[in-house]
Amino acid sequence: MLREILIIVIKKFIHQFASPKTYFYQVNRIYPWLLYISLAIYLTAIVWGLFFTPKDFVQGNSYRIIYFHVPASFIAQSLYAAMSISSLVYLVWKVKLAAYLSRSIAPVGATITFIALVSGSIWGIPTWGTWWEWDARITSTLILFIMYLGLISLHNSFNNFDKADKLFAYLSIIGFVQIPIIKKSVDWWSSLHQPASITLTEKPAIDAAMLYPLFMAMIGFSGLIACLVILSSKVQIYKREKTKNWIKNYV
Amino acid sequence: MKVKQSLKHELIKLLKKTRAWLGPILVFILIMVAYPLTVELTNQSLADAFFPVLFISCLMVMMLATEGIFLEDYEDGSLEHLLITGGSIYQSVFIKILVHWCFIGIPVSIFGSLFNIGAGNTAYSSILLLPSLLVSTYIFLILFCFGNSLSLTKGSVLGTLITMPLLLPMLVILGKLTTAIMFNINYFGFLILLFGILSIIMFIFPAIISKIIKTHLE
Amino acid sequence: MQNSLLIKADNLSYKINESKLFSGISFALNNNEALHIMGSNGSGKSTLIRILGGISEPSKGNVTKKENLTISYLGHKNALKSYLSVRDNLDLLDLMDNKQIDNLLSKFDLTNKLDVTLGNLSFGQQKKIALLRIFINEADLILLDEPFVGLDIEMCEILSDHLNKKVEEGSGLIFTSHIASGIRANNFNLD
Amino acid sequence: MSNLAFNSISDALIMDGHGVFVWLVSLIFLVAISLSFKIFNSLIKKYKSQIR
Repeated sequence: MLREILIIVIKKFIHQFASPKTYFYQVNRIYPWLLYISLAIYLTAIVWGLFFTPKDFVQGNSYRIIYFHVPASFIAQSLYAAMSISSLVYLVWKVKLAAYLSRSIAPVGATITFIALVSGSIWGIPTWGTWWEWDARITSTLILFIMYLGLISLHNSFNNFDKADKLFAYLSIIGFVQIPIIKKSVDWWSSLHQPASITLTEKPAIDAAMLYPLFMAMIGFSGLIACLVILSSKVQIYKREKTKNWIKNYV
Repeated sequence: MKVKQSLKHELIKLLKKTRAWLGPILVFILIMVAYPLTVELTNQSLADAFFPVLFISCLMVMMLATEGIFLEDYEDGSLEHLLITGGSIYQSVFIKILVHWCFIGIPVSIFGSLFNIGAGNTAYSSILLLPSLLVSTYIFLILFCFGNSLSLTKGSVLGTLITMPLLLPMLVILGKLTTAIMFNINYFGFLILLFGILSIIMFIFPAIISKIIKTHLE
Repeated sequence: MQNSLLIKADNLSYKINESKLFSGISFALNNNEALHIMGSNGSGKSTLIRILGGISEPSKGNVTKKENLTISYLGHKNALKSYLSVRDNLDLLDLMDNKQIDNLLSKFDLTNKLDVTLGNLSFGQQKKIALLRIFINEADLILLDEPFVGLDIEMCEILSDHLNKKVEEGSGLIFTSHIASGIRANNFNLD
Repeated sequence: MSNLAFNSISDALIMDGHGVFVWLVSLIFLVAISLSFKIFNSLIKKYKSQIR
C-alpha cells in the first residue's frame, strides 16, 4: 500500500518537474552562471597546465596535450552513459524530456569524441611516432564516434518523432555495452596506449603537480559541455514543442 | 501460436525463395575460390592471410543474407496481421534467425573449414575452426538482424552504419581467435567467450528486435 | 445469446508530431453488433482500426477489450507473399488443413489456381484469397480495413452475406469502407 | 602553484619542438567548442523566429 502511494508520488514528481516547460525556465536561470564559472575554471586550468607545470620526464612538453585530451575523452564516454540512462528513463517512464535530452546529447557527444580522437592522434605523433594505431582504445573511441553518428542519422531519418525517439533509445541502450569494453580494453589487450591516468580506486599514476590542473580542466570542461547540452536541448524543445502555447508565450 | 507452426511458416518463406539462401552461399564460395587466384605467392602466405579473409567474407555473407529480412513481412502486412491476431513476434523473430542460420550459417561454416584445408592449413585447425565459425555466424546474423530491424524501411546504408560499431568488438575477438588457433593457445577460452556472447544475445536480441518492430508498426 | 461487451473505446485521440488526426472518439461494441466507420481520405480510419487492433497506441484515452478476445483481421495490405504459390500462401495462414477450404475455393472460382504463383493473379483474385481467412477463422471480433476494394459485385454480396451471418451468430464486426455496403451496421463518422 | 616552466615567450611557443602539437590541439579545441556554441545559438534563433 505504502509502496504504491510512494510510486504514485514519484510519478507525479517526475511528471511535474520533468515537463519541458519547468526544465526550460530552470535551465535559463542557471545557464549564465554555469557558463562563466566553468569557463573561468577551464581557462585557469589550461593556463596552469600549459605554463606552470613541470615538463614530463619521458614525453617532454608534448604531454601538455593531456589537459585537452583526457577531459575530452572522459566526457565523450560519460556523455554516452548519460544519453543511455536518459533513454532508459524515456522507455521506462515515458518522460518526453528524457527523449529530448538524449537526442540533444548526441551531436555534442559526436563533436567531443571527434576532437578527442583528433587530439589523441596529434599527441601520438611526437610520443609514439604514429598518428594512428589500430589498438583497442583508439578503435573503440572510433566505434563510439560511429555510434554517435549512427544514432543521429537514425533519428533524422524518421519524420515521426515518437517513433524516432523510441528507436533512438533502443539503439543507445544496446550501444551502452560498448562503454565497459572501451573502459576495459586497455587492460584486456596489450596496446600502445597508456593505462588511464586517473582511476577512482587506485592512486593516480601521475604527479600531483600535474594532477591538480588536470582535475580542474576536467571540471571546467564538464561545465562547458553541460552548457552545450543545455543549448542543444533548447534547440530540441523549440523544434518539438513549437505548437505548444507556453513556448509561444515565452517567445 | 505454436512453435511448430512458426517453424513451418519460416521454412516455407525461406526455402521457396531460392535466391535468399542459395545466393549468400554461392557468394561465399565465390570469394573463397577467387581469393587464392588473386594471391600469386607461395602457399604459406596464402595460409597466413586466410583467416582474416574468411571472417570478413562470413561477415559480408551474413549481411547479404539478412538484407531486408523483415522488410518483406513488414511491407505486405504479415507482421501487422500476426500482431493483431495475437501471434508472438518474439517467437517469429527467434525462429526466423534460427532458420536462416540453419540454411546459410551452417553451410557457410562447413565450407569455410573445408576451404581452410585447401588454403594449406592443417586439418586440425579446421576442426578447431568449425565450432567457432558456427557460433560467430549466428552472432553476425543476430547483430545484422538488429541493425536491419532498426533501419527497417530506410535501407541498408543506415543499417550498416548502425550495425558496424556492434560488429567491431566481435571482429577483434575473432582476430584474437586466429592467433589462438594458429598457435593453439587458449583456444577453448575464446570458444567459451563466443558461446557466452551467443547465449546472452540469442535470447535477448529477438526480444529487443520484436520491440523495435512493434515500434515501426505503430 | 446474451449481450456482452467486446471492445470499448474511451475518448481516443491520436496525433502525429503534435498535429491532431482525430480526438474524443468513444464507442462500445457488443457482440451481435456491427460498426461501419466512415470518413474521408486521411481522416484516420486505418489508424483507428490499428489502435483497436492493439498495434498503435492512442495519444490519449484507452481501449478496453474483453478478456481473451480473439480477433480476425484483414488490413488494406493482404499479408500474402507474391512469390509463393496460392497453396503455400494458404499454408502460411494455416488454412490449408481446414475442411471448408475446398468448398470455399470452388465457390470463389479458385480451385484450379492453387499452384499458380500469387503474383500472377489479378488484384481481385488476390483479395479473395486474402479474405479466405475471414471466412474460415472463428473469432469474437472481426476487424476489416476497406474489405470491398477490388471485389466484383458478386463477391461483395457473398462477403456482406457472410459478415451479416457472422454478426447474427454472435461475433462483433468493425469495418471501414467508403462505399455503402450490404452490411447491417451502425454508422460511425470520423469527420 | 609551481613556478613558470618556461623562461621566455618564444620558449613557451616552441616547447622544445613540441609546441606545434600542443598549440595545434588548443587551436582545434578553441575552434570546435566556440563553433558548436555558435551553431546551437544560431539554431535557437532560427527556431525562435519560426515560432514568432
